[in-house]
Amino acid sequence: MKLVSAIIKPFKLDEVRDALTGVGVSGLTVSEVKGFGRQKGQTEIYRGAEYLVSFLPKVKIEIVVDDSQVERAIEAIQKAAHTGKIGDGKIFVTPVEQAVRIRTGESGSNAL
Amino acid sequence: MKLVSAIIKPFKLDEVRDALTGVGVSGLTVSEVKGFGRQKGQTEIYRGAEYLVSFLPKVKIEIVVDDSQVERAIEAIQKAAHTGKIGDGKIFVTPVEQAVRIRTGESGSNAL
Amino acid sequence: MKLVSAIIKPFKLDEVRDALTGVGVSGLTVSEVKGFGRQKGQTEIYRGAEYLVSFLPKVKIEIVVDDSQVERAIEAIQKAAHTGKIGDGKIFVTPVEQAVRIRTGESGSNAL
Amino acid sequence: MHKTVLRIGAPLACMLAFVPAVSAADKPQIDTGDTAWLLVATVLVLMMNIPGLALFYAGMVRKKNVLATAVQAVAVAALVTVLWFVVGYSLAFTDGGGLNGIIGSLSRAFGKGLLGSVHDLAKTVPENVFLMYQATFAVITPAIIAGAFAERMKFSAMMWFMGLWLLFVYVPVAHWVWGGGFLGAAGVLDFAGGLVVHLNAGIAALVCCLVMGKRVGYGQEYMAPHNLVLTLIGTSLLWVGWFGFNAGSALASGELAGSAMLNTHVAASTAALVWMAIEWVARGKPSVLGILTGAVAGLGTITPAAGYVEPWAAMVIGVAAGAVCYWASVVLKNQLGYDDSLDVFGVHGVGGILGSILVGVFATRAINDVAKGQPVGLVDGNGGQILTQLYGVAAIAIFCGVATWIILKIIDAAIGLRVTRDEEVEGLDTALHGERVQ
Amino acid sequence: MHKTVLRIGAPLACMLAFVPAVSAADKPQIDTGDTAWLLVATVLVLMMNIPGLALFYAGMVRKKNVLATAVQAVAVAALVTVLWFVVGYSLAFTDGGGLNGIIGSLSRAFGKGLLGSVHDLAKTVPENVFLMYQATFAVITPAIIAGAFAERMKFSAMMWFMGLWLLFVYVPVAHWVWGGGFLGAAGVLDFAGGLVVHLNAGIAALVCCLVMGKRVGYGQEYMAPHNLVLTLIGTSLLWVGWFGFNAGSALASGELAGSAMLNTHVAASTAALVWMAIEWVARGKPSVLGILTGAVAGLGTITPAAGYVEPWAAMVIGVAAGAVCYWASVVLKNQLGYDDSLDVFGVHGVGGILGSILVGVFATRAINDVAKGQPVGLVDGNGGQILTQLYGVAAIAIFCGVATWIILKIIDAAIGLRVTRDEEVEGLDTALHGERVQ
Amino acid sequence: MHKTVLRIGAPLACMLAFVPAVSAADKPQIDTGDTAWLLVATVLVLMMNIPGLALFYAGMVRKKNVLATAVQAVAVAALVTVLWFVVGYSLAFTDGGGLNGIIGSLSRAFGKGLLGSVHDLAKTVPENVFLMYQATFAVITPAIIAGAFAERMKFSAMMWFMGLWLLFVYVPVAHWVWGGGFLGAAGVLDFAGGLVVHLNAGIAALVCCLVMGKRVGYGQEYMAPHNLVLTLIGTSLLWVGWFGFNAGSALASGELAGSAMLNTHVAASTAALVWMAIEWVARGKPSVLGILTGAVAGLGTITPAAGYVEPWAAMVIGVAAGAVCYWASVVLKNQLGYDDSLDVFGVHGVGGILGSILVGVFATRAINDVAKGQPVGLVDGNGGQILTQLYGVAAIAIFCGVATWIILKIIDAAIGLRVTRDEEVEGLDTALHGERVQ
Ligand SMILES: Nc1ncnc2c1ncn2[C@@H]1O[C@H](COP(=O)(O)OP(=O)(O)O)[C@@H](O)[C@H]1O
Ligand SMILES: Nc1ncnc2c1ncn2[C@@H]1O[C@H](COP(=O)(O)OP(=O)(O)O)[C@@H](O)[C@H]1O
Ligand SMILES: Nc1ncnc2c1ncn2[C@@H]1O[C@H](COP(=O)(O)OP(=O)(O)O)[C@@H](O)[C@H]1O
Repeated sequence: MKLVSAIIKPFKLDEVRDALTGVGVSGLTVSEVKGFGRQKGQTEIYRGAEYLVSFLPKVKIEIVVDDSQVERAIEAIQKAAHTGKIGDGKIFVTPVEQAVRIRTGESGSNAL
Repeated sequence: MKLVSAIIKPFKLDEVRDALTGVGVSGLTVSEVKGFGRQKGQTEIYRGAEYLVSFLPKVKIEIVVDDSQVERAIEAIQKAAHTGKIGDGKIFVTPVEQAVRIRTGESGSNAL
Repeated sequence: MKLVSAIIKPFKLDEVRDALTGVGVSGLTVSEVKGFGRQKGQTEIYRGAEYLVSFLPKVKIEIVVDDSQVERAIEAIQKAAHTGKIGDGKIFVTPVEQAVRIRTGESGSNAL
Repeated sequence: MHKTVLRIGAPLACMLAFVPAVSAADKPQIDTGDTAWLLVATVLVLMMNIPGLALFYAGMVRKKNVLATAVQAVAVAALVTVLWFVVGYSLAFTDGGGLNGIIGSLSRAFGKGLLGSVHDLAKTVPENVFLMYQATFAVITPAIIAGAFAERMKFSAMMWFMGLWLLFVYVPVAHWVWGGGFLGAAGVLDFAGGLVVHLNAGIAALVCCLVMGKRVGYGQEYMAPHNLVLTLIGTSLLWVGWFGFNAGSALASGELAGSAMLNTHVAASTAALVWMAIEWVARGKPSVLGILTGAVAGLGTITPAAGYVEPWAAMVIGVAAGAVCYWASVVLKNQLGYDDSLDVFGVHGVGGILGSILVGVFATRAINDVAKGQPVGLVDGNGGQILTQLYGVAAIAIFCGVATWIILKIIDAAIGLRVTRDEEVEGLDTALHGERVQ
Repeated sequence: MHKTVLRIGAPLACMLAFVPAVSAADKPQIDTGDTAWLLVATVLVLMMNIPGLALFYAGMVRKKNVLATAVQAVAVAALVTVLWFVVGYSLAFTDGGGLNGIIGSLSRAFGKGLLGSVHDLAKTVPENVFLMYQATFAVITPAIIAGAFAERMKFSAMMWFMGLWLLFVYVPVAHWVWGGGFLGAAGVLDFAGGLVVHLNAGIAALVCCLVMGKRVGYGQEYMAPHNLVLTLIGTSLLWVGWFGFNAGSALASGELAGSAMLNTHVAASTAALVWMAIEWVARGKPSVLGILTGAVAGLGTITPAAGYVEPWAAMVIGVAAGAVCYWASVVLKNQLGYDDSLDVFGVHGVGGILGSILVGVFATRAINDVAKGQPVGLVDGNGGQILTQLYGVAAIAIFCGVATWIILKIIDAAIGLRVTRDEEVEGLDTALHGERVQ
Repeated sequence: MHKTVLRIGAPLACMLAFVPAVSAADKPQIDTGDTAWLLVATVLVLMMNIPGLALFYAGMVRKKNVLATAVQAVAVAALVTVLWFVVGYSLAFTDGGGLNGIIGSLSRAFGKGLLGSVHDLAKTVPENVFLMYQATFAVITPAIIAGAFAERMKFSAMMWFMGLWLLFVYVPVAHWVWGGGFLGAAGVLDFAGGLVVHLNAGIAALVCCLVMGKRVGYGQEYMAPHNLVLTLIGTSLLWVGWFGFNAGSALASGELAGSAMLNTHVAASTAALVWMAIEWVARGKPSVLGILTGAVAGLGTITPAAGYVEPWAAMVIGVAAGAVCYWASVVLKNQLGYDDSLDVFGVHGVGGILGSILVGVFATRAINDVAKGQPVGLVDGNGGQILTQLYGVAAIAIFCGVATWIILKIIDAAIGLRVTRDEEVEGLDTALHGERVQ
């Protein structure tokens, strides 16, 4: 099993979720994060004090999938989250050794 | 060392924390997340516009523990977070290669 | 590639970001989390009801870097986030198998 | 506001009778109690707008647009106040001579000649207080429209629109109904602004929706109100402030003000309960937004009738308001498919029309003897008043609709009405004002 | 509100003396200044409830219950207004003939006969204004109770409870004290509602806590107020609105209103400082919630006394309010172990009892000559007034306690009082209203 | 407030003329309308402070300091009210005999002798109402200062500072200008507090910044306002409440109150638009905070002039306010480098000075015949008034600056002014009050 994490633009969340369910991913977990990268932030001005807000709002999606699903999931995310403008985000894949469904105690792929 | 991540129902947080400290886990990190899965979301209605809110509030707990503690931690979480209803959540285990305590510079198991 | 996660005190965020860009890290993702550990929480009192708030506000930084950069990144974080008081936080390193830049489809180190 | 002030045993009258030496004939007799009430009513109506309306709307948008939505009411207050003082009041409330059917004169431009004067509609109150009171009506009417195009209009275009709409729509319509123009002369009754304020703003809102199109993602994305606590505060301040709006429109402190206040409160409460009940039955749950919207619908609908009808009739009007505005905002809007972000047409426009017609049904000389002893509305035996009211509704709706359309088209051609798609997605707070709520 | 209006050199009096021809004997003499003040006081007391009380409570609950808590005050305002207009006012404030000791008549049901009339308690103000002013008291009293069962009552049960409690508890008690009933006749003094409003709501709140039981997780889970900024706004609006409550209860604009306002402000300020000081010493830190609660305790406690005592006595009452209500809310509640979510009993109930007794101590004819020149309270030399006050406290506490208990039991049997455990855990905003704050 | 009340055909006057028998000579003639307006104005000015100012400031700080910032206005209200009642009012507003140029007497301490009395400045209103009205000014002036040292002062030090500053700075300055002291005698004009309130608070604020130093991280860390919705609510309540402040300062209900209200509204609106326009040109975007700050600058600047100038002059004053306060808060502050957290000096101090000088330019007997028919300001032909005004500005600025500095130094030596660095980093809500907003 792998954990596929994707950092995307917030307004793409619904599209990415739909794309993922489209390729058979049945569950995902989302968090609000702030990203720093090539995309430049905004300047805010308050009574003459300027702030360069370098952190931009992003959304992180985490899905744990069977090894066999990884490629499809990455593809689905990339397509749905793509706008072609700087700041579209990243996808990272890390290994998962074990998974448990709390409700039933099932583990491994059955837990997903 | 392993990273044990658990996605649970928010109101179970205090019980899970107590269970984990009960089995010797001395630190944990928590984030508010939104989950999508088998559990169906709520319908919200605003002046005739219906929204199916498919993302539900969940809490993600992350603990890094010694390999020897993994099983006990999983068990503790599963027991404490269990309600038996859909949406109880998941536990995932991933490998950790290194850990450092910022205050002291200690590393490995000593850092936990 | 590795994922370096650091849990730090919130007011250290800007310093850590600067330290990381100083050692060549070009992107990072930040989330607000709550931490539980050795550092003891605060007591809040509301009309005679006392609450020990054991979770403290922390910030989690995640960076994915080339293997060669891991040591430098850890060092940079540790130096910048250090106050010497309990609760300074932890750094964890986990393996990353793949990385994709959504905008271009580049993968591996090029995606970072 | 066309009305005779019913005051029992008025002290002024008796003083005048006994003190002819004070040359009372030339100097207006200011009543400190009436003036105190109008000063306060002015405060209340301004409070309806800032922060009332600002919060009412701000709570219903998405978080990324909360500041941009709320600040509209403030910026409009500033702009309209200046325009009103410079020419608006004068054009609306003075005698226009030959053109008086259509528009007033410039004789009070820049507040000229206010000192020592009273307006004919409020003879016991200094005219500068009357100007201020009317200023708050002029402020809130365009500000109401802003709910229709929330989350997508440029700030610059909004300011141009508000200024032009005030001068070319609000000012003439106020003159027609209250300032001596042809609708007032024809006997159209509008106690506190069912036609001038609510219908007028509602029609303009509908035209704005149609001209500007829907928000990006409308009907697909999650656009639920981000913080109804703000909307609840806003509704509450609208409610309490509306006593200044309706009871203040008696333009004196006395029984008529009391009638208007009682009617306002009963209608708002009834409409809130009716909306709640319908939703409870139809949807299984009474929503907070529904209860709040019902109250506002009741307040808007009773406005033209507040000082003309008996309180039992206010209750009937409240029932009608709750049911009809619910249908307009929930059923009709979805069928027609326009995107009136915050339901300005469904609540204010429909409520204004409904209330203005019901004035023709329920107005009675027992409350306000505007026809000098003759029957006033249908309940008095004068069914014709309903037609007179319909005439007023039609005249203003058509004029406002056309004029609003022209103003929008001109602004669109000149500088564009909408923000870019990217700005809309990003959110107006940062895009237009460089600020955000954390 | 049992009081003689002290007005120095009243203009009306002198006018009447010189103008007998106006047939002043039959027609009530409306004073525009008194009427203006009552119109405004009505606005202020409604604002205390929405948004004041709504926010005061909403800030103290957990975020998942904020909308459900805030909307209670709005829904109660709508419901009570209608009931008050239909029968409540009439039963409370008219002469009940043979039953007058207990209850009034239906002669003013549906606002019948209001026109051209004044109420005996406010002879210079149109009766429809008096009805509206009293409506706001009828609204806020049940709304105060809602803090006791916050975060666990069904919305439907809440609405039934509020309606029944209004008719079967508030209305008779208001009649007993202010409307001509047996307590007023026995000389019980309650200037603005220490008995009728605060004690009454406080006792009902206590019964609600006992009948309904504790919240799930009470004493174990983190239930700290989620946003005290809301509570601070609410307290502030309660404070400023309370001037309408207490100074408005003079039912005229003049020196007595001034005395009531000054006493109110001094007592609130003193109690806030006292609560702050006690907490600072006892806990090491003065909490924001403590300062706010102290102010509300002072406001509640001075209410029955506001128009009877000298301002130095208001300061003494403020000290007592801060200390005693602190003890009741912080010490006593924890010892007894009931879950009064937002301390309605500890603040309003205890404050109401305390203030009502202290009226017997500090009331003086120098401020309000209610006994026609005879001594009023202990400071005037009439210690018996304390017993009279205790009689009023006991009568209302017992009646209210029993009646509230019966109403709750009936509703519980019929439809159940509490939400399910799952709904309580999920939060009332989504469970009851299908909405939430983001 | 030094002014003759312009009332046209005043009913009191004519009654006195015809009814000598009522022994009008000894008993003050209370006017119910004037009294009603002052009662309301009192409510409005208190509402400016809580929740107005509390929210205005709370929205601009970082989230970790929101409660600590907001509660300052509440705690100051409580403290100042008590001090004002005990000695403050008496020292400020009674005749000090031989010392009258400098300070009043203790004859009204603890509200002694209020009953049946009126103050010379408001002869138709009970003195207890006048005391209450003035109490709200005494409350808000120190509360304004708190914006300067927000996010870093100890709560205990803040309370000591406020109490001492009230007694040793506000009270004498109020006496000098309004209470019979040397500045009023010298002809210095200050209608509603440009000198006594805004300049005074602004200078104190500047001294506080200089003595206390900058916030940790100032100029490096992100310190943007965390929630401008709160600031928008606060500004709105300041705006509507300011009508009580300025129009209430007419101390009667009539045309002068109307003039003050109109001037206030026009100046605020104009200044908001000017600040918006400057920022739009200079920065590319009109910020919400800018529009709000512009309005407050306009309100502060018109304050000393509100009841002396014609409305066109109010518009000119609004333009000056927007431009000059923008420059002071945005350009000058950054050049000088002090950390005035919420720009108290730039907005209130500079606005107070500017407005007080412009009184000398625009004051006219047409609005307020304070010089008994002689020319008042430069527009009337009396350029010397500008010098008189400058004299007032200088006297108060110097006294206030020195006295504030001494008070701060004493408190710093005794208990320390600032929280520790760790507490400042942690946030004042938890550090000082053990509470936080979730
Ligand atoms: N090395 C990294 N580790 C973790 N997160 C990263 C990294 N680089 C970028 N990100 C995340 O991806 C987001 C987008 O990256 P950015 O460099 O702005 O543009 P792009 O995705 O087009 O390369 C960032 O805001 C940040 O959240
Ligand atoms: N494949 C997955 N990857 C990541 N998170 C998941 C995955 N499946 C479920 N989750 C998380 O677990 C939560 C519970 O899952 P759900 O399918 O609703 O019920 P259950 O836990 O009973 O199987 C989801 O809300 C989501 O946050
Ligand atoms: N085993 C762990 N797994 C995950 N997070 C941890 C763990 N131990 C500590 N943390 C995180 O690190 C933070 C700091 O830890 P703490 O024990 O308080 O102090 P220190 O960092 O000085 O050891 C905690 O608040 C928590 O967020």
